[in-house]
Amino acid sequence: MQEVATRSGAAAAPDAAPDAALDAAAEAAPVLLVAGLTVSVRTEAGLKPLVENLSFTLRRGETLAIAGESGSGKSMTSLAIMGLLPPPAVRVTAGSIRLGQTDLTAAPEAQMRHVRGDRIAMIFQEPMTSLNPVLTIGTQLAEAIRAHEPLPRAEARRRALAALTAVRLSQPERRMHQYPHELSGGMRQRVMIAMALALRPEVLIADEPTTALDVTVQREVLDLLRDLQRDLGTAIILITHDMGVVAEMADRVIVMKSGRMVEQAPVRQLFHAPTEPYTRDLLAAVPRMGARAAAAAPAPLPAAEPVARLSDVVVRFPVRGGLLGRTTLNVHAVEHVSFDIARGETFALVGESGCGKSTIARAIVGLVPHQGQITVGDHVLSAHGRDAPKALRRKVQMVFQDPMAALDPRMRVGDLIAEPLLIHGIGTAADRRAEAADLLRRVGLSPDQIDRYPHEFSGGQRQRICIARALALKPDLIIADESVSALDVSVQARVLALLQELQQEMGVAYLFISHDMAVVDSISDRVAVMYLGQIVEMGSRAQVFGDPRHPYTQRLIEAVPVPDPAHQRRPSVRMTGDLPNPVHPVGSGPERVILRDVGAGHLVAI
Amino acid sequence: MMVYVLRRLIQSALILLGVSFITFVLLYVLPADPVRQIAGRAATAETVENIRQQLGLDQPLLVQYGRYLAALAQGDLGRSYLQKTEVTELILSRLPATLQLMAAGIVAELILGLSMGIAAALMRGRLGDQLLMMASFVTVSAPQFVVSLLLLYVFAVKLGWFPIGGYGTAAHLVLPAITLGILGSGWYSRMMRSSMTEVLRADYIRTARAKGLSRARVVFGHALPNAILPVIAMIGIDIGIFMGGIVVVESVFGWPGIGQLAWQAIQRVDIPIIMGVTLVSALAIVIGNLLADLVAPLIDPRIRLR
Amino acid sequence: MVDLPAPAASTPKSTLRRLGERKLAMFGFAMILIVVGAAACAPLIAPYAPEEQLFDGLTLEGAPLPPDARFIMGTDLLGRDLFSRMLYGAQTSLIVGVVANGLALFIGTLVGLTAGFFRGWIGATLMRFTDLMMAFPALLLAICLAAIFKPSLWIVALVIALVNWVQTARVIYTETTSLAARDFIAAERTLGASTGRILFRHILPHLVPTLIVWGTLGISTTVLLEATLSFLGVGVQPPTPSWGNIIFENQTYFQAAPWLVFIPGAAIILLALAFNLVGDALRDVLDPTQRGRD
Amino acid sequence: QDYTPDPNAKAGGTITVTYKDDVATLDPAIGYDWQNWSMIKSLFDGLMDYVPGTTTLRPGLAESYEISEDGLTYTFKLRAGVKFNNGREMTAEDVKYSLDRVTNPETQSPGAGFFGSIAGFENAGAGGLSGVEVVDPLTVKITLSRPDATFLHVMALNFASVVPKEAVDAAAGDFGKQPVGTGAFKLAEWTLGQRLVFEKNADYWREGVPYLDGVVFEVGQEPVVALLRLQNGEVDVPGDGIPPAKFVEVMGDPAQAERVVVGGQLHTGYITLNVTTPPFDKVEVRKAVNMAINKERITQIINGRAVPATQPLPPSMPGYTGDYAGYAYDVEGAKALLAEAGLADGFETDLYVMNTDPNPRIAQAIQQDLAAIGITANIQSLAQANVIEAGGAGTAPMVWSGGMAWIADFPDPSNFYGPILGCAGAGEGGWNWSKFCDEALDAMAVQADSLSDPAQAEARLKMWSDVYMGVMEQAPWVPVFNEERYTMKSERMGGDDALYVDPVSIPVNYDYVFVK
Ligand SMILES: Nc1ncnc2c1ncn2[C@@H]1O[C@H](COP(=O)(O)OP(=O)(O)OP(=O)(O)O)[C@@H](O)[C@H]1O
Ligand SMILES: Nc1ncnc2c1ncn2[C@@H]1O[C@H](COP(=O)(O)OP(=O)(O)OP(=O)(O)O)[C@@H](O)[C@H]1O
Ligand SMILES: [Mg+2]
Ligand SMILES: [Mg+2]
Repeated sequence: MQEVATRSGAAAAPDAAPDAALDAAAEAAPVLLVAGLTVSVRTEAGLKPLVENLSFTLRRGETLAIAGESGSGKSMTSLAIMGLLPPPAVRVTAGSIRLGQTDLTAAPEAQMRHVRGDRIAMIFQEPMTSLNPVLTIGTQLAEAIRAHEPLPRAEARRRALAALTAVRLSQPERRMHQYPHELSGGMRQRVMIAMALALRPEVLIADEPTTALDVTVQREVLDLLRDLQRDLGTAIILITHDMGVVAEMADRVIVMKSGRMVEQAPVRQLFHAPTEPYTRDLLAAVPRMGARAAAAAPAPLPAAEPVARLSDVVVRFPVRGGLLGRTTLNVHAVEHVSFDIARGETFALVGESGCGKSTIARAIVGLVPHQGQITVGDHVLSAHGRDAPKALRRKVQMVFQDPMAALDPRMRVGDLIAEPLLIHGIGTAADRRAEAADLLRRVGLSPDQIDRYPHEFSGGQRQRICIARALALKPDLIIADESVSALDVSVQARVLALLQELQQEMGVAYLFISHDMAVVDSISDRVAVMYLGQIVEMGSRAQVFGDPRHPYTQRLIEAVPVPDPAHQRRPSVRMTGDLPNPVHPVGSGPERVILRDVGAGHLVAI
Repeated sequence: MMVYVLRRLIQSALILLGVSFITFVLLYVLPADPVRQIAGRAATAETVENIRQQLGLDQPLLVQYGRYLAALAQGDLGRSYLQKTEVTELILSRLPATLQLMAAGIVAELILGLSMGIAAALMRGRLGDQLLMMASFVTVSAPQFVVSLLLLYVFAVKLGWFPIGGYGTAAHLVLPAITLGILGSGWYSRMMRSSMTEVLRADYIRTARAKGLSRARVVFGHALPNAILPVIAMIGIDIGIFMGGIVVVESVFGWPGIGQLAWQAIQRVDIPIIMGVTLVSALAIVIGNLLADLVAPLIDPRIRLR
Repeated sequence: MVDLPAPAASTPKSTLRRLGERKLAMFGFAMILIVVGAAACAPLIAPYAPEEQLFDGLTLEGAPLPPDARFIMGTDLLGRDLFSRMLYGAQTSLIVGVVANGLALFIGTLVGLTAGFFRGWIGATLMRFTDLMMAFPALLLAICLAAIFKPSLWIVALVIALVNWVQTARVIYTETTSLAARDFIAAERTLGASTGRILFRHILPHLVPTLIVWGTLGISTTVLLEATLSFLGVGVQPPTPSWGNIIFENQTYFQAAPWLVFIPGAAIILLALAFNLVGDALRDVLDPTQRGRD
Repeated sequence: QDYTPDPNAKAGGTITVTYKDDVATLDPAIGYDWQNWSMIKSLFDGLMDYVPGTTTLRPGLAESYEISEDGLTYTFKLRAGVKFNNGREMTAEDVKYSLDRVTNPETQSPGAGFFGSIAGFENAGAGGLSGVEVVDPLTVKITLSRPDATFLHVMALNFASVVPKEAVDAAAGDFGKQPVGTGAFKLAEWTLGQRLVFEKNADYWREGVPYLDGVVFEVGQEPVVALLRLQNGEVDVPGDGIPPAKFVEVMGDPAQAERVVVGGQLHTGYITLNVTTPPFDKVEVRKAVNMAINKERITQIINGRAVPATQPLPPSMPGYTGDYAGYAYDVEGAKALLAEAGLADGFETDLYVMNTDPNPRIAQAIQQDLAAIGITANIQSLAQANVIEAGGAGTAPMVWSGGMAWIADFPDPSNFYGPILGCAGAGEGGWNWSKFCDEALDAMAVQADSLSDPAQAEARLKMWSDVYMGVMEQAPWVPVFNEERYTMKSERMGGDDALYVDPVSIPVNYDYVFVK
């Protein structure tokens, strides 16, 4: 089911406040006043400030964006406002946070409890883990309402349902009884917004509300936030590192770096005339769609022997059931996918979450069993996965989606990087250590960090460690699965540059997996767009981005936020339906799409 | 769900079969002759042989086991050698008492262990936490007999709050159940502390606090259901350990349960009773595990039964 | 060439040093040393032979003597010096608590690890076997095993290990299955790491905290299980003392002669606690992600 | 007649007795532990009986009896009008049925062997005993195959109790749970594992008894707890006695000590020395062991609850040799004897013992005594069944008998010989754990038991005394001590002290005690 509404349409929430009554005086009155805020952590070496001397005001109905690189203290600021700084090490050491007449830094816990949710609500960075997995959506919404208003349970649930309807979640009655794991990330984020909506707070803090989401879903969530603000006059603090989101949403922007405010300005001014060099760097690092379009000619299809060739690859995950544990259903993760990756090229896979991108990657390194044929170099992979020969392992390396999860937290990075050499019996211990140090230097890290542990690095640094590790064996193909998605723009730019540099130097080919269209646009030679396990469009970067033919490709490109506040977005179509489902009973499956060449190797599904 | 239970029951039956076989073999090679005990001190060699034949104990091991299984299939656990009574009757007459005590004991264990664990997690790193963890060690290391007798002495004899042992009313149940609870609480409190500590760091706890919920609601409504999962799996494991404690507690409190029956039977090599009790306790463990597995998805909807 | 810091070989020292900075851990370590020392030097320290029934160690009515200047821990029901028995008993209890418990931990880890990592039929078989063992009353198994072999300290230790591994196996199994599904294990696979390497270099270190919890709690339970077995006549035979069997021999006398029960009881608790303090500290020190936190 | 009832005795009241172990059975043909022994005595009667509190025989269900000249035929005249609990009158048929039943191998009676002197015992089975004849409804004639001086005692054993056939048949194998007898009490309630309630038999054929309205047996009670309950006034008699852990406390408190009745009992605790395995095949070694044991010290360890023993028979047993001093405690002498046997350096051996307190402690005392003369005895402290197995199989060089020790079935010297010292018990699996078998002594024992004429009683006892002296000469045992009975009772319990240490009814004679 799809419910369609235009962005400018009057689909107001049932509890909509009179937006017409917003008078200028009220708009000018600050609801939140932060002055000289300093948040410090107690360490062995004494107090260390995480946020220093931060001051800003927030007015009614205004959206204030806080941007800045990872670790610059954005989340700490918001947690300080909520009074939820992680005890006992981190606390507010100076400054004040005034909400109306109350100083939140001095308020006792009991009073804070009434402020939280009721007057200030927060949407957290991680939609996947921010809802309690063992309580139903309905319960979690209703209890939030009942915590601030003495309503009977049934009434609270009615209000919760209304809030779910207001965020345009499909089948809201059913959602009330569902658990978080039964909902997709985007749906969960809507639930979080519904919670804020139901509580009608004066201030809403949204900490990276869309980072983990697909572009299309991100679009939806941003629209919702805007509706909410318009209808209720809520003041929003929007924390993000995505300059595209900032440009679209914010009235004013604060740029932070290492706990300090670097620049504060209205959004247009910031984008057009940034005063600080740091801000300029930040803006320069933002990948822009089409920025490279003119620069590069359509890449000639390399005639060289491909490093990897997939023909008609199918991956299904059986779902077992019944008394004998027979397979009753299959998850059709990858369906009839064929493509080649040529030596030295960057081949990108794009598509929404769950469309099967990672599964393809895993099939190529032999982590999942597949049907069809995968050829790496001149070696055909055995269909049941796992026992690929060591020699093959040297040819293909993978950089996993989540760098923290992909590194054994109990090993030193030097050992981690040297491990592939050790496994393949290359060199002596000293050689390997020297090689590891060299690789660290190559990826832009200092060799004296060789004896540190993964958790002692930032996310971007960890991703570089993973890349160094993948490089150790000098493979022909590196699979980079969402390798830059979790990084902030500046780091992202650095990692992308590194990848390109290495490619030029070593002639390695990349299978680059991402849902971020702008990034893909800036790095790839060829692109394949996946939808529900199948490729729906494939061609050179210029073909796919310059002349998208498939409606799905068009929608993906359309949804990308443009980092320019002047940009006017066309009213887009809102989708609220369930995620398309790749699960089918045994024997049946999705309809197979057929690709047609529309010219110069540009394949499109019909 | 039904299919799952059915499959698990079939598995359980196989486990029970295995248990019965191992027990049978072990008892067979045990250096003690039950016939001697039956025949008495004045018996002649012929009498002994006669009795051996009557009981079928002269047959090869596998024949004996086959007979046992055949009878078992009809719900017949055989007759006690020394008491000359149906083992089924002996066990059934004592089972309710043991089940009662077990249920109450596990509840007491959970209440004590969980509250200690939660309290320790909330006070993590502080003195109270350390004292509670010390207490958990004391309960794990304390000799069961001494603890039972000490509690009986203080609360029944000296203070007169409870009857001095015996069975029947709820008042009789309190003290033995608390004793079992104290003895078993250490394991639970340690597990609860670590799982609670972990859960309290989770994002959704921060969300719950951000909603302005009360501390009690956050701890008991949000953290507890998540933290309790590993503990539930522990209950399944624990029932086996629990059986050991029950023997001692039953004997000190004069609780007419299976434990005492088993103890006597072991001392006297009354094989049919030992077999019967072993099977019943294995059944209890298997069912306990099954229940634990069935309860888990009720608490955590992400867990699917497979 | 870049200047490399000295290779990580210096880490054991720094591990020890970090351990040394923790007062509680040092306290626990000292206690363990004292117990080990007492056990090792028992013949030198003990004022009497452990089995010597002193003529004046009992009252005329045959009651044991409470602690005094001569018998600093009192005497037992046969007029033996409890202090001497505690010293010698430390030998037995250490062997049972450390060796038997360690062996149980080892078997449990091996089974749980193998079953959790190699799902398939190996895993299924091992886990069904574990289920079977779990359903089997442990005490009965211990009694039968010990009765079949001739009781001796090492047999008892072995029997305890054969009975006690089950719970560990279960817990380790669950953890291993979840670890095996983690990305960094998949990453190791793509590097071509051998199974042994994945198991021992990457999975095992993550099981250390669990092993420490079960290992330290296991100390008291195995020491007490040894006593139960002795009591049933299938354990260490009298007059060999162990802390557990001193308690069991005398437990009905806990009112008439409390020192006979509470002194060995306290010793067991302290031993377990000492190992736990060291274990906890070791876990924190070994876990790099815990560093700097508290 | 032979017992003067207590003039203060009052009828009425119910008492509570506790036991640790559950009662196994109340079938008189099967019950053979000291726990159900006295219960069965109160539920059933045999032809013969004992004067309460003594070891003197008196007629029971038999009004009178006659013994033929040759001592081979016993004719019992039954009392008229004795009724079973089920209301039916008891007849001579019931007597025959009961004896047939107990000797039938199908019954698996552990006491069948006692009836070995009745003619036709060897062929006993479904057909019954040929030696037992019903003369008329109130007369039974029993023919023996050999003279048996102990026969009247045998007829007083629980195994000889008279039971009604229809009740046994009706119970279909569960007679032990649904007993019907002619006794002073009948079973009113039995909740397995919890309690048994005996209720007064109002129709009891003995006038005036029992005094009590009922007896409640609570089972599953730890002795220490039972004593606490006694001190709290909830229990009248702790059936397992005063636990060792509480003994000093109780005896040290005059108020409690006053309620403890002390008496002898027909018990001997001994060490068996396996005469078939070296080095115990040498009599010097056995004597040396006898001399090495410090019996005084062992009695001290069990808080003086026994007297040192000199010979197999306990002092209160007829036939006890009063002027025999036994082997004196003499370490040097023992060493000398060992040296004489060529074992001056001692040797290593195993001492088996049952694992319940105080037996392992006693074994350790023995161990220390043996160590003093150079013998290293390794203790094997095992469950009862395992010790019995090792003793019977002859694999145990030494066994301490405590916990499984001989308490006489009836007060006659012969009862300490056959199964435990005679050749009959020396075979594989027999209870003669020292495997001692002396044909000459066996012959003498048979001869003594054939002196069934009451006139020859004196000569018979002398002969038994000689048998036991002969045994001591060869020293297959070390008699260590004779245990005393210490029965504790509540304040309200009345009746002669002797009833509380009744030699055949442990812990008390329920038929004659009363509530004050
Ligand atoms: N519990 C903590 N104890 C000590 N330091 C912490 C803690 N949590 C975060 N920090 C540190 O505080 C700093 C600011 O963190 P914060 O989470 O506010 O960053 P951020 O700007 O939100 O980054 P991101 O974009 O990655 O979310 C970081 O350097 C981080 O290492
Ligand atoms: N081991 C598995 N068992 C069952 N289903 C699986 C398994 N792994 C993946 N799937 C399913 O296969 C589908 C494709 O998953 P995949 O991880 O390849 O998606 P993706 O495109 O990488 O998504 P994302 O962008 O979120 O990483 C999803 O529906 C997923 O739920
Ligand atoms: Mg953040
Ligand atoms: Mg993926």
